[in-house]
Amino acid sequence: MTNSATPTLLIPQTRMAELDISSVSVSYRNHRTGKQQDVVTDASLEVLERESVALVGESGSGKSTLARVALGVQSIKTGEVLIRNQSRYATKRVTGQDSEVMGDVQGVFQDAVGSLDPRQRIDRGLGELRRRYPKRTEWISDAELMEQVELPIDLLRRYPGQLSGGQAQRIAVARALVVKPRLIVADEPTSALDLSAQAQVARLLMHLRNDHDVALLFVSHDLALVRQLCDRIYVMENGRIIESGAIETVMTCPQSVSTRRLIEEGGLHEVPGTGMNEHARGDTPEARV
Amino acid sequence: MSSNNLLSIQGLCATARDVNGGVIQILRDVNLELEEGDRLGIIGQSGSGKTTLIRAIVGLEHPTIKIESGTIKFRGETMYSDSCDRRAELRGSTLGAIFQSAIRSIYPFRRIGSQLREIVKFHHPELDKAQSLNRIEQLLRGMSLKDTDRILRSYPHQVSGGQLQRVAIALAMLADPDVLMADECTSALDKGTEADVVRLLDRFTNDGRSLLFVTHDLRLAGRVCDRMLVLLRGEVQDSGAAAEILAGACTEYTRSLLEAMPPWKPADGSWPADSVVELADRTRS
Amino acid sequence: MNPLARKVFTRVGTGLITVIFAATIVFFLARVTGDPTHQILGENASQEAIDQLRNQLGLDQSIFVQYAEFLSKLAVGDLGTSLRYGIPNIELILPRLGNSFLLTAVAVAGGSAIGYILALLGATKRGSLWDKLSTSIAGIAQSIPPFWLGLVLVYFFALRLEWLPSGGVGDWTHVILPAVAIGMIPLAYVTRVGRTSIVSVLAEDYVLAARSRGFSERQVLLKHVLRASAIPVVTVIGLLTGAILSSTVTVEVVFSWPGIGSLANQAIQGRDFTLLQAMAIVTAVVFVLINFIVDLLYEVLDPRIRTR
Amino acid sequence: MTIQTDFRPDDEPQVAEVPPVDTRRKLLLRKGSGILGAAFFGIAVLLCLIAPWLPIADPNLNDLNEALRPPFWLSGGDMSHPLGTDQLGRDMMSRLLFGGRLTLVMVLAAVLLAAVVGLLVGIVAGYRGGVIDTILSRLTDAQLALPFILLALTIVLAVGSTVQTMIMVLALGSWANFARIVRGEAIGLRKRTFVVALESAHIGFFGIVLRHIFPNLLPLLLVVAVLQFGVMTLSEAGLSFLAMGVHPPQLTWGTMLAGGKDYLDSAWWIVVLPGLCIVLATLSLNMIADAARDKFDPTIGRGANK
Repeated sequence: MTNSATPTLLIPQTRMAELDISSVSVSYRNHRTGKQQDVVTDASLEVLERESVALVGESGSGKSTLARVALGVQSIKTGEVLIRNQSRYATKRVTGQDSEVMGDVQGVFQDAVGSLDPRQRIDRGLGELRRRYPKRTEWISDAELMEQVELPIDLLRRYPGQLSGGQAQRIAVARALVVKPRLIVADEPTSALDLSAQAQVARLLMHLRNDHDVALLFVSHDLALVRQLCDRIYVMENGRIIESGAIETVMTCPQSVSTRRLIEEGGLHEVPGTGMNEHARGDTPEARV
Repeated sequence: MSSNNLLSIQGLCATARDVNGGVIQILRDVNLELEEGDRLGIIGQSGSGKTTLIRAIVGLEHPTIKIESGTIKFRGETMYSDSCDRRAELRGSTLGAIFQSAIRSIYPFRRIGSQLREIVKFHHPELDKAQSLNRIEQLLRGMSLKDTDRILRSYPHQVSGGQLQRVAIALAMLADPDVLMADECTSALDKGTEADVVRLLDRFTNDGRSLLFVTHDLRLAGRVCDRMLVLLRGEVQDSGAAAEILAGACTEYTRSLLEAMPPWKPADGSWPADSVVELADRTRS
Repeated sequence: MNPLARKVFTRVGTGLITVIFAATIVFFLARVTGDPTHQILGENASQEAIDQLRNQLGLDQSIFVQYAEFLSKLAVGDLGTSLRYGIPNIELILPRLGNSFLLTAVAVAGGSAIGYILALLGATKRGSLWDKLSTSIAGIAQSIPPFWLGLVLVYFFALRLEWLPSGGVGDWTHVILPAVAIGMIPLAYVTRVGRTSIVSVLAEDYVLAARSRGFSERQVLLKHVLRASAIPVVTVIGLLTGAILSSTVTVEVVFSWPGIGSLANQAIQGRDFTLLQAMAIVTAVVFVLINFIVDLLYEVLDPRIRTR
Repeated sequence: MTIQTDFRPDDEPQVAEVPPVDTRRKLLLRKGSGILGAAFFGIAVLLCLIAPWLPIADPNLNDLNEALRPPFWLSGGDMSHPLGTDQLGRDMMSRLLFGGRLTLVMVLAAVLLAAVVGLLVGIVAGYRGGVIDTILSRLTDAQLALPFILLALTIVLAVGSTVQTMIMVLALGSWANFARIVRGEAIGLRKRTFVVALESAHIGFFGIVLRHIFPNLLPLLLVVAVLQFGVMTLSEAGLSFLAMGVHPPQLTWGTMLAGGKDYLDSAWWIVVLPGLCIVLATLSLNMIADAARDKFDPTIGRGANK
């Protein structure tokens, strides 16, 4: 997939918003000081039909929290989240009421193996989703699903612990796909994988975007991959969205200093000041034993 | 016995068990000679066995690793062979070591100053308190460590990673070892401090002492060392003068390291070429 | 609020909640028994006498009034009057506490010390016969009812061998057997937890580094391992307080040791439940205090908690 | 997090995580001792359960002529009472089997009760969090803070020592242990990615708790239950020793022990034998729990994957 798809610069106004996050703030209580601390401040973000949108930022910038908001597993302090123009919630964690849009948004996570229940066989997990969404999941059989994510069918009978990271992530994508979502929120889906698995998962996401009419909210700090995959980009820093726009525009002439730095450094840096980097954590098998 | 031959390793082989109970070779027939005043770089990527090598020299290899064969001699005396193991005698004032996770190598429950003084007292019992403090402060300042008073009074968790890394270097240097083994000792430091530490190591070796400098960074090794040993999967790929190796007189693997690009490619080749380069860069930085 | 004040405040608060909870359980349990007046006056007492006593004890009021009164008395340290002895419970309990404390302190100190030595043996000689021996001792010690061990010890050392007294107080020989019986619990747990803790400390990088700096194995153990591995051991002793107090009660009965255990036994024999209630509250207070001390010990042992 | 940590330039096999050779042997040893414990406990339970159908004497049959007979291997003992008799001439072996029967049944019921209560409290507190968690945790801590025996004595003195009361009292002394451990584990599970993934897929509260949280808690719960079984056996003995156990003709190992303590000098077996039964039962349970913990503990002896 060496041909980088030319992004659509003009967004047609007729497309509906799959996800519309407006002025959302999220705060955590700091247990040490007992004070409320904003991790996301007044963030607005929109993902249109069949659109791929990137959300990038340093670690700790709040991008994963915003992804959790999109997935409906994070309570918010202020703001509004709309799924296909239906209110998902105002300030509470999602409840069972908005059945129409339920299942429209599915997630894929960084920790691939960890995102699957270790004590549930893969096929049973899919079965659970099918029972939860009987109508939505009719469209594809398990076997076809495995074909879609390019995995052998016999993996269905395995437990998550028996999968490699790349296989587990493709299973996670399959679990998202089976309910025929309109939007997949992928929170750093490739960053914990080794290089060849990264390529496979990236290709799979690309395939979803092109062939399944699924919109994608791609959270990452990997700007190279983002450039391949996405039409538009939002940049976060310290809980705020500091820049957004068409991907090529932002990549070629970033407006803010932080974005420029992200692009220059490849967007990959440890949080400074912790004094730990990969070597201090041990990078040889000897150190890991 | 040659008078200036300090450390000599012959045919060192080590194995470990993998998760399935199989045996993996960690070191394959490694030979190494170190002379007085020598600065030898040991270069290798993750899993090359470089850490195992220097830990094995002082007999502190990880319990899962087993030395199969080989001899280790120090000043001509056999310290390790199939029949004897006296490596424990080398530790401290003969062979000082800074291990990879320098930051975690400092005891968390005592003040830094008291740990440093303990080392001075242990290896130089003749020094009084003022003298030993003086020595410690001199050494720390040589690594551009400011605010030494505060650091000496602090517990390890109260100072930054870069500062701790330098304390760890000081802990090894205070014993005045004949050979200093440093495993990735500059990895938590910024470029400026790295230069200070390199200068300090330089001065250290000027008075006839030797250095075993372990790193994954070929260029850094080029700045510090006279000779180099390049390891790949426990096997010596190249060994010789640093200048020659850096000039390109080496195996293809080392050349690929020199060209700032490890010799691997994604399995299916589908990855966009430019991002592969980018990833490769990052993994090394 | 500054962090220290906050810490003290939370601790005192948690302690108070625990004590009040204990007192509440105990209060309502006592009311389940029904009417204690029959116990005191016997079956043939006249209705008049019963009414008089009920009034005297406040039993004719509603349960909430009684509860409020109970708590307000508790707040000023009034734990009620013994049904059997007619004197304030607190005067019965306090003199006994000292005796129990002595016995328990000897048992915990001795048991922990021996347990820690066993742990060191096991951890430094992993897989050896010593290791198996110390693990087995811990396993067995954990499975023995302390009072039964007390009886067996009496049989051997007092009745058969006649080396040690079978009970009562006197010189230090009287402490040995009951202390051994109680000490088995700290011994068992300190051995187990200590071994795990020492093994994990021995795998730390700072131990490796200390060895590389030339320290001998003995020096490494004394300077680094001992202190670093003590923290989980202190934790487990804190958690065991309840179990140790419980075993003290039964063991004291075996050895007629004049502590709270024997007092509890007397209270049971005399069906003196106000005394038993008061004892439950007092032991809850003791428990809170011990855990307070354990917390302080943490701070001494681990500078990372003390300073930030 | 960045990708460096997991990145491996050359496809080297990963070195084994923990087990050095000696630990490995130790694991095997533990497993062996677990099987031994299970076998012993199984046989003991079986014997106790079939006791009414075994050709043994009535455990409550007095025969003062036969009182204080020693076990068969001592002089004066014979095979008519293989393990001797007590102060009233009752057959010790029969009493041990029948006593064990009630002890085990009572403790099992108490463990089940405590486990159910602890599981409910722990899951609700840990998985729901918030104010409910604060209240339930305080309650759990306070319960753990009370020295069990005085609480138990107060209750038994108040309501009398029937089998039902004993079960309630033992469960009361134990549920908080379950609750504390389950809560900790549930908090850990709630943060795990797979639970977040399930929440985002709108599998409801009960679905997640029943199909995901509970199965993941089960191994731990079993280990705690086995350990608590041992602890309760000891507690029951302690209560009985203080004359707060079940009343005759019902008997447990604890009440046998309590009844014999005055005959220690003349007939040690009345005290020692039931105590030995308690020790062996508890020991075998602890052996089972240790072996199970090694098997389920993710930090040691992990499977071949990952």
